[in-house]
Amino acid sequence: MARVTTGITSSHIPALGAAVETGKSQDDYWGPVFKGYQAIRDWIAKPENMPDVVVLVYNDHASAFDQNIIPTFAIGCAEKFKPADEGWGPRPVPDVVGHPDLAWHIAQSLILDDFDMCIMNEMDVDHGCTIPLTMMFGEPEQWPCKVIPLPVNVVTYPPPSGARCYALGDSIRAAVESFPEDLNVHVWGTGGMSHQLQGPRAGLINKEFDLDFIDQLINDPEALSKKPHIDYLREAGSEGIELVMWLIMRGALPEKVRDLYNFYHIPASNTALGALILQPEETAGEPLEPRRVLSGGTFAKA
Amino acid sequence: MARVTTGITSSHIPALGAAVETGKSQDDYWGPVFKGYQAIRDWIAKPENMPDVVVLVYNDHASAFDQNIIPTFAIGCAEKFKPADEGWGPRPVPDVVGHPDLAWHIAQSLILDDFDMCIMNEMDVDHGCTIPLTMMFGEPEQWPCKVIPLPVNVVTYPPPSGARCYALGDSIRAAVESFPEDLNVHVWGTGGMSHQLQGPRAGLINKEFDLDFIDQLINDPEALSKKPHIDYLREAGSEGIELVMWLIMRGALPEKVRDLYNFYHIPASNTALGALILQPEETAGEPLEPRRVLSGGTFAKA
Amino acid sequence: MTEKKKERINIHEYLAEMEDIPGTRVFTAQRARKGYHLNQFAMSLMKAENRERFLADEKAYLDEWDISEEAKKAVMDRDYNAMIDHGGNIYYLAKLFSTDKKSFQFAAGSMTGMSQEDYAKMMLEGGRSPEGQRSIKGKY
Amino acid sequence: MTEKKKERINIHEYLAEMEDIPGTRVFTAQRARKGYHLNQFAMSLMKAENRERFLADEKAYLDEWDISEEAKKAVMDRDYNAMIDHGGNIYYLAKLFSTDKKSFQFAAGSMTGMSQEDYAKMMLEGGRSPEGQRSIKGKY
Ligand SMILES: [Fe+3]
Ligand SMILES: [Fe+3]
Repeated sequence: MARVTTGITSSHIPALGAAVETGKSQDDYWGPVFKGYQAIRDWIAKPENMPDVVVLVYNDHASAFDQNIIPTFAIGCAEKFKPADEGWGPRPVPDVVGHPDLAWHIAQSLILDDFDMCIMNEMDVDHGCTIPLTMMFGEPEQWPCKVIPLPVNVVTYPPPSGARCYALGDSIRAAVESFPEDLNVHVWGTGGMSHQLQGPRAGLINKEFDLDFIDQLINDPEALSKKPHIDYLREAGSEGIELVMWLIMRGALPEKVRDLYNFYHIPASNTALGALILQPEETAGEPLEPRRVLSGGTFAKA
Repeated sequence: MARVTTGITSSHIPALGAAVETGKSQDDYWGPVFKGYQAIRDWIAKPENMPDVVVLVYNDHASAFDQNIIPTFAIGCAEKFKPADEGWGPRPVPDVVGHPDLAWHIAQSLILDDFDMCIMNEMDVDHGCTIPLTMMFGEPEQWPCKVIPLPVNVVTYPPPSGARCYALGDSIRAAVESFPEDLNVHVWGTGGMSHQLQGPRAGLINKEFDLDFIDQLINDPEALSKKPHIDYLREAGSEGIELVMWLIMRGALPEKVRDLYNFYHIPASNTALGALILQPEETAGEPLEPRRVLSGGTFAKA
Repeated sequence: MTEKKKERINIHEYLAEMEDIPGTRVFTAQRARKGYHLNQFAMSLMKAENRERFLADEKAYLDEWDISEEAKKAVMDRDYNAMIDHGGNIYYLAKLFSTDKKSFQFAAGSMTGMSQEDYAKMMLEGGRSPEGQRSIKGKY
Repeated sequence: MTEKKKERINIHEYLAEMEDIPGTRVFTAQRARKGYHLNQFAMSLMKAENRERFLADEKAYLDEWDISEEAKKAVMDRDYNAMIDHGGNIYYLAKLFSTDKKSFQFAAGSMTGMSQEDYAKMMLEGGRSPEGQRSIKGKY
C-alpha cells in the first residue's frame, strides 16, 4: 500500500530558478540559500528517501488559469505537464511527469470525501510547481520522480480557509493509503513565507510570525489551521497567504511529526523562505546535522 | 435584502426545445408535457412570482467543459453566457444574462463556507441551462430575468454526494440572504428524473422511485440527502444521478416547504419528467389548481 | 469550519458496485481515461467546420486523433455500445449523433437491440422496468 | 458526510477587513471585476508573438483591449501601483514585467517609492517591518 512518508515545504520563487540558470547559485547573495537546500538535496537523493510520487501543492500564478476560470482546488491527472510560458519563455526544465493512476485515485477519493475538486487532464505548470523541483533535484535531464500537481487558488479572494486546507491534507493521506501499490509518496507544500509583492508595503517580512508559524505547523497544526486569512495578510504580507498551502502538506501527516530539517532564510528576492522536512513520528528517520539553520537578514548579525 | 422565495425543479432535455422549435409542442406526444408546464408558466408570469434572479443548477453535458477540465461545482459570474453549439448549432434562444454582483457575492460566500467553487467568467451554457428557461418563459426576445448558471459535474464519477449538494443549497440560501439588495431569487434544480441514455438498459423508468423521491424531497430532504449514488444508478438509471442537483435547490429552502405544484409525466423522449414549485412554508403562496398532475405512461390507462 | 473526515466511503467498494448494474457502463476514471481521445474527438464536433470536415471524410478526420482502429470503426459504424466500451460517454458522443441530426431517443434506442419503433413504444408505455435490472450479482 | 454549515463568517466584515491593510490592495471580487480586461491583456503576453506585437507598438496592442485610457497609460508608464488601482493583480502583471525582462524584485521595489538600491538594501537587512503596517484603523 502507498504511504505518505514525508512532508516537505519549499519556497517556489522564480528568482531561485533564475539563479540556477545564470550560474549565480553560489554567489554571496544566493550562496546561503542553496547551502541551506543542499542538506535537503543530499537527504532526498538517498534511495530510501527518494519519493516515487510527490503530491506537489502550489498555487498557479495566473498561468494555467486566467480570470475566466478560477478553481479553488484542482488536481492534475494527466500523463505529463509542460512548463508554462510566464512571459519570458517556458523555464528550461524537463516536463513534469504525472502519475495518472494515483492522481485519479486521489481525485475520486477526495470527491467522495466531499472536496469539490476540479480534475485537470491538460495543464501547464508554472514556477510554483517547477521551482521546488529545481531546488530539490537540480538540473537533471528528467525529474527523478513522478509528480501530481495540485494547484490551489490563493490569488483571487477568498482562498480556501486554513481549516479546509488542513482537512484536505488529511483526505489526501487517506486516499494515498487506500492505493494498493507500494509507493513512497511525499506531499510538498510550497510558497510562502512572509512576503508582499505589491504596493507601498511591498517587501514586508515578518520573522517572528514565520518562526512561530513553523513551530506551530510542527507542534500544533490544528490550532494553526484556524488562523483567519486577515491574520496572514496583516502579519505575513499580501502574498504570505500562500502559507495556507503548507497546511495541506501538514494535514497529510499524523498529529505527531518529527522535523528532520528546518531551514529559514531572509531574504530570497522579496520573500522570506522556509524549507522543512517533516516525517510521521512513528516512522521518522534521523534528523539532519545541523537540524536547524537560520540565515540572512538580522540573523547575519548574530 | 435578497431572499430565496421559490425552488423549482424542471426537466432540461433537448427534445423539449426541439418540440418548441418545430411547432410540435401541442401534438399528441408533447401536448400533455406542455400542458403540465403551462400552469407553471402562468404562475411565474405573475409579477409577484417572477424572479429577479434565478440560480440555475444544472449539469454541463460536455459543452463548456471537456475532459481536460472537470469542476465539481462551478458558478458563472460573467455578464452573459452564450448558448453552446452542441453539434447541431447553438439553440436559437437569447443569451443568458447573468447577475455578476450577486454571482460573485455567492461565489465568495460559498468559498468562505468551505465549498471549493470554480469561478467562471466566460462560459457557454448548454441545454441543461437553456431548456428550463424555454419551458418557463417560452420564446421571448430576451429572458425576463437574470440567471446565475451553476453547473455541477454529474458526468465523470464521482459526482458530489447528495449531502454535499444539500449543504451547498443551504449555503446558497445564506449567501443570498446576506446580499443587501432587495431581490426575489429562485433556485432551480434541473435534470432527472429516472432515465438511462446508454447501453442495453437504456429507457429505464422507475415511477415508484420518482414519486417517492418527490415526496421525500418535499417532506424529508435530510434523509433523502443521504441516499448513496449507487441507489440512484440502480433505481433511476445511469443518468438519473442528475437528481442530486435537486437537493441543491431543496437545501436552499427551509425544512418546511409547501408544494404549490407537482407535475410528473412519462415519458419525455427517454426520461421521466418532474416539475415542482416549492416555497418556504412561512411565506408560501396558494397552491395551483390542480395542485398535482400525473400524466403519460401507465397513468394514461387509469 | 471544515473538520477532518470522520467516516469515509471505501472507494474500492464504491467502484466495484458501479460495475454491478446490468447493461450499464458508469463513467468512472477507468473509462474516462480509456476514452479520453474518443471523447475529445466527439467534442471537436461542436464546431461547424469540424462537422463538415468529418462528414466529408470520416476516416481522414478520425485519423487525426489518437484513437484505436477498433474505436474508429465503432464511430464509423455508429455503434454506440461499442463506442461506450471504448470509453465513450453518451454526453460526449451526443455531438456525434447531433452531427448526424439524430436525437437522444434514436441513440439510446440503437443501444438496446430493439427497433426504434419497439423502443418508442416501450417508452410510451412507461419505459423499461427496473425489475431484475438493478444488480447483476443480486439478480433483483 | 458534509453537514449544513453551523457557523458562518460574515462576508461583509471579512471584506471590510481586507481594506484595512496599509499600502495593500487585496484582490477581491471588486478588484477582479474592475481589472478583468487589464489582467486578461497581461495574460495574453504569455505568447511570444503577442509579446513581440506589444513591444513593437504598445498603444496599438492595448487598443485591442477593452481597457480605459487611464489604465492603458498606467501600462505604458509601467506604473504598477496605478495598474493595481485599476484592478490589476501582480501575478497577472508579472507577464508584463517579464516581457520587459524585469524581475519581481524590480516590480515590487518600483511600487514602494524607494530606489531599487534602497529597496534591495532594506530586503537584505531583513525586509520591511510589519510594525505599524498591519492595520489602518488600529494603527499597529
Ligand atoms: Fe508563489
Ligand atoms: Fe441532463
